[in-house]
Amino acid sequence: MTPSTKLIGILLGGIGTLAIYSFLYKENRFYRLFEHIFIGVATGWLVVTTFRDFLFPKFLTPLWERGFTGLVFRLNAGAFEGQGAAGEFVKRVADASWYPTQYLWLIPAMFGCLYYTIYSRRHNWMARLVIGFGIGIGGGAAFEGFFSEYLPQIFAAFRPLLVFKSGGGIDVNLSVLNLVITLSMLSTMIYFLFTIDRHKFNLESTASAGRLLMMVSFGAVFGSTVTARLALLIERLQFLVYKWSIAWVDLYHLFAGGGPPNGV
Amino acid sequence: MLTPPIISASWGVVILSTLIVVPSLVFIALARRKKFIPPVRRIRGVDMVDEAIGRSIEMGRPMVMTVGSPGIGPLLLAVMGIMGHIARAAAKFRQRFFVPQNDVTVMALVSEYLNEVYRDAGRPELFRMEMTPYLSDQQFSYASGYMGLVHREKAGACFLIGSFAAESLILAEAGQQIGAMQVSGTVDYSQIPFLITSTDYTLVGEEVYAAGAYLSDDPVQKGSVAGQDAAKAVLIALFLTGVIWATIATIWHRDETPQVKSYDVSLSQVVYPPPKDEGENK
Amino acid sequence: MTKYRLIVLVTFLGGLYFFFRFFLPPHYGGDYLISKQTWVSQVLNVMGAVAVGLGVINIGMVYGRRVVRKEKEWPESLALLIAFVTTLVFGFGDMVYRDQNTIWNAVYEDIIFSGIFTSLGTAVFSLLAFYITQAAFRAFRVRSTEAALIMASALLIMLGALPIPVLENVIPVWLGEFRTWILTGVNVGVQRAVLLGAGTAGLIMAVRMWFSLDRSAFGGRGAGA
Amino acid sequence: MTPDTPRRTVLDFIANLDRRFVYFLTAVVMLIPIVSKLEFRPPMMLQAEKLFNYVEDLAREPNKRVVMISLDWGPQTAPELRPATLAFLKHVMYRRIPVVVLTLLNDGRGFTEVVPPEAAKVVEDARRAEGVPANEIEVLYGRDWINLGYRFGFSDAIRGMAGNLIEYVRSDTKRKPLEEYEIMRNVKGADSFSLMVEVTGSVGIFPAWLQWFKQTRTMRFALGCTSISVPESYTYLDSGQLVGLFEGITGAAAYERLLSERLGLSPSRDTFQAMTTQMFGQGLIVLLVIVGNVAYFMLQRRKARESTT
Repeated sequence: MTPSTKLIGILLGGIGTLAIYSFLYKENRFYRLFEHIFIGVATGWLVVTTFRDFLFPKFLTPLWERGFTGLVFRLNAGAFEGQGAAGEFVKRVADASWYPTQYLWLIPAMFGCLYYTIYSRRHNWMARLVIGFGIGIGGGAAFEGFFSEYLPQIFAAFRPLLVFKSGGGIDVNLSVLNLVITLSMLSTMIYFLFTIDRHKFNLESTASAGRLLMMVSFGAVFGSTVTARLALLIERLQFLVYKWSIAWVDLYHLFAGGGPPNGV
Repeated sequence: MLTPPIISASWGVVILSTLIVVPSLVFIALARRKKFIPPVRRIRGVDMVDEAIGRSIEMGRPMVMTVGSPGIGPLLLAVMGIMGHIARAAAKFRQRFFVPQNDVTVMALVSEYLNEVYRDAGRPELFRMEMTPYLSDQQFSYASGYMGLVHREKAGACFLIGSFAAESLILAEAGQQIGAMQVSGTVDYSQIPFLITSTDYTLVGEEVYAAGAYLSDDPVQKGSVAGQDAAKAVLIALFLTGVIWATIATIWHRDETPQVKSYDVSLSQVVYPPPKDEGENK
Repeated sequence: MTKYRLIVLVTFLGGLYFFFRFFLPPHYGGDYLISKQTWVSQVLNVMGAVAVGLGVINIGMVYGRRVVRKEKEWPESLALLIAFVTTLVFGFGDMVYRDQNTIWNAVYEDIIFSGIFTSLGTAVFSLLAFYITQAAFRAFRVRSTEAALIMASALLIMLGALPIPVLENVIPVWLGEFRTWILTGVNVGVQRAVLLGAGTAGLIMAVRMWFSLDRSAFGGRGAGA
Repeated sequence: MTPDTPRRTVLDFIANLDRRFVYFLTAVVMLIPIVSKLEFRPPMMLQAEKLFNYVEDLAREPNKRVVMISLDWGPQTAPELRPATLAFLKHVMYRRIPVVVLTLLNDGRGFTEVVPPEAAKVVEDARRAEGVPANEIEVLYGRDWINLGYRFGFSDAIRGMAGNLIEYVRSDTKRKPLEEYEIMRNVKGADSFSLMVEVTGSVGIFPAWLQWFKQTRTMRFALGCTSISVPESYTYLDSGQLVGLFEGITGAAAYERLLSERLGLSPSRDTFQAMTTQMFGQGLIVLLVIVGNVAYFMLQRRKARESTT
């Protein structure tokens, strides 16, 4: 009469959900317990996925199969020399799996391991090498990032202030829309000038208009995000009301004898 | 028509990046030689950061800062200017200071940096590993850990400056619930409204960079703020040209296309010519 | 000083590939560098992946110390460490018996992943529904012009999107129009300005950090400005 | 003075509701429709109707071309995006338009195997109720729909599929070569499709589809998105790059209403309920903001009056 792992998972999930919600009233031990468990699981999950999806298939396995095995066979090839079939086999494996270049992958790995020197008082400058390397990458890659992200934005701002209908005549709606977009963009940009004396250039009113327009669009973003945020709670409530409560019934039936009625 | 993806730089991009980068290099060089240190407008966020530090020290409650998940990049370095300022105050007044982490490489960088700040402040013994607790790289387990930390330590001031996703409101409300003074700042557009509603002051977009420059008191950083302004002046000029160009083009071609915009404006094709293999599909 | 120079040099070297990949003309090496993309990202991935232990060391030190010294919250810290080790054990079990139906897979998938990891994640995420309600109630007050504007625009957008069938013909059409106008008009312009401003500042910051220009930069010359 | 006192406390109470009270109110209000299984009829949405009509037009073509749907969402956006996916699949399956299902997200892998059979079941039930001959009831895997599973590499994958789908993908989730399936007989690249529906909560995936899965005169796009990205999607509607749009749960519910009213398919309870619940929550927020402001305003006025007297 052991409950299935699925059932345990649902039960635990519901208890955890309630633990998280108990925070809404007050920080408490129940919440604290699940908070810590969550952090533990999430860290473990990170380690497992790093190994499973990357280190094993992309780094360790090739190193083992193509580098290490070959090396072992090669070093021992001398001992088997002239021993007929076995010697032939060893030699063949040694040749086939000997890729010295595979060892080059150890260089980035070792370099990455320099991160661990932050725990040493004397050698922690070495961690700065690899951290600095990362900073350099951030710096060099920024150009490509900037232009691929913002160049379309720059072009998209090229909007005509006069738009015509396809039949002829001016499309007032679109023209005004383009004007609004252009003006709100320019005034916001002017708000963000930090070294120019606003007073001297008479930009005070433009800048404050920029700030007010910013508030209008922040309100709009808030308003249009609300529904999405509610959707998550709906999912959790449905889970608690429908799935979780039934899981308890299943558990009860399991111990009271008889199979689970819902077959979870 | 949509803009084609950008794979490598064209001459237009080279010119544009020169126009954006070179002015700030010039301003930085001038500031370094103390020839011209541009006046940076003191933004209110800077005062708020100082006020929050002062208040939490007065109350004897610790300070908590989160940078979200920016990864090692420009934003993180800018935020570290502000972090250094807070850490110096924390070291000086022996106040506890937490910077929970959700990325191992960022954690290495931040803890090295804090270590250094404390050493320079003459209090190396105050820096401990607990200052940068690792709360896993998962968005919401990080958020739950942060919530718990802020509540248990009864933080007096929270600084949420960096890059955030949906968790921003969870982080901000945690501090709000215990009455901590909060200063936030982000470049993530969709999170700004939530930070505004739940924190005492929000640094919007590039104010984060400017605040870092202001607090670090480094002439180089001030020069670079002036450079940013110059770069933006270039962009504004480009926009005005583009808008006028598009308007004229629309009036000119009004019989064929009702609205000439974005990539169709030949100005943008000067900056960014279409890739060759794309041509036949048009 | 030599250490500092070395760090600056390594920082500079770090950025070279990505810089040249973008700026070299295709036929003068640009295409070649782009074709090496997978290889480079593999190298960077290896560097990042081996650092995963830093997090493990950190939680070991922070929470392990609490357990050993019986400081406050030590039972929870113990639970954290147990959860961590359990996840590791079953995770690697799941990895060894991949695509099979052993107890390792079942526990890892059903209990650890669906039961705890996903459930708690969604639960924390769904706190947003409570918080957004409270934040709207608390912050949307007509205290100043700015607050009034933020409130009015949020309220009108929410009303415009409220799918009440009874009110289908009651809610004026202009509300929907207003929504579209704000979202595709003002919002587009402001968003573009904010993003471009931050992007430009980021680009300049990136150049500064690539060349280690800052006096207070992270480079070994001391953080004190 | 005495009769004034209770009113004041009520005003103060309303203007400064305790946060826990607001949380409690949220939970209660949103639990009402879930526990009582209350459902409202969703309102009509113009964009959903446009998409519906477009699919109906496709169904009238003599040689029905294949439709593609990409489920680029994971567990965290599932509450909003699963209903849209389900509604669309029900429609095309009912109209016997062959559909190709795939995902570009690792998280979406599980859903590509669960959602289409669910839709198929609803369609089969509806056909049974209509008295369709027994051999035409079933929605067949391999003829009416196919699951390509998780495709790694975002824009690389899109580019590959746009060129030659069968050569790029090679096999489905059952690890059988695609050539063996009837549905793939006339499929080559992007041109063979009549409609590409992208359902996603992430930014940046749809633009990649637009850019690389070339929009030809006969191939059109539709989008299902979370309500967060609705504003961005409007720009694509504006430029005519989309034939229709699912705006979060509401859009999906409107689509379900069309399905049930025009085709007689039984609507998905979960979708209607989620929409109703969402409406309750949203209504509560609007109400709270209004009430809070009125109370605040009245308090301010009273304070002003008291300070003058």
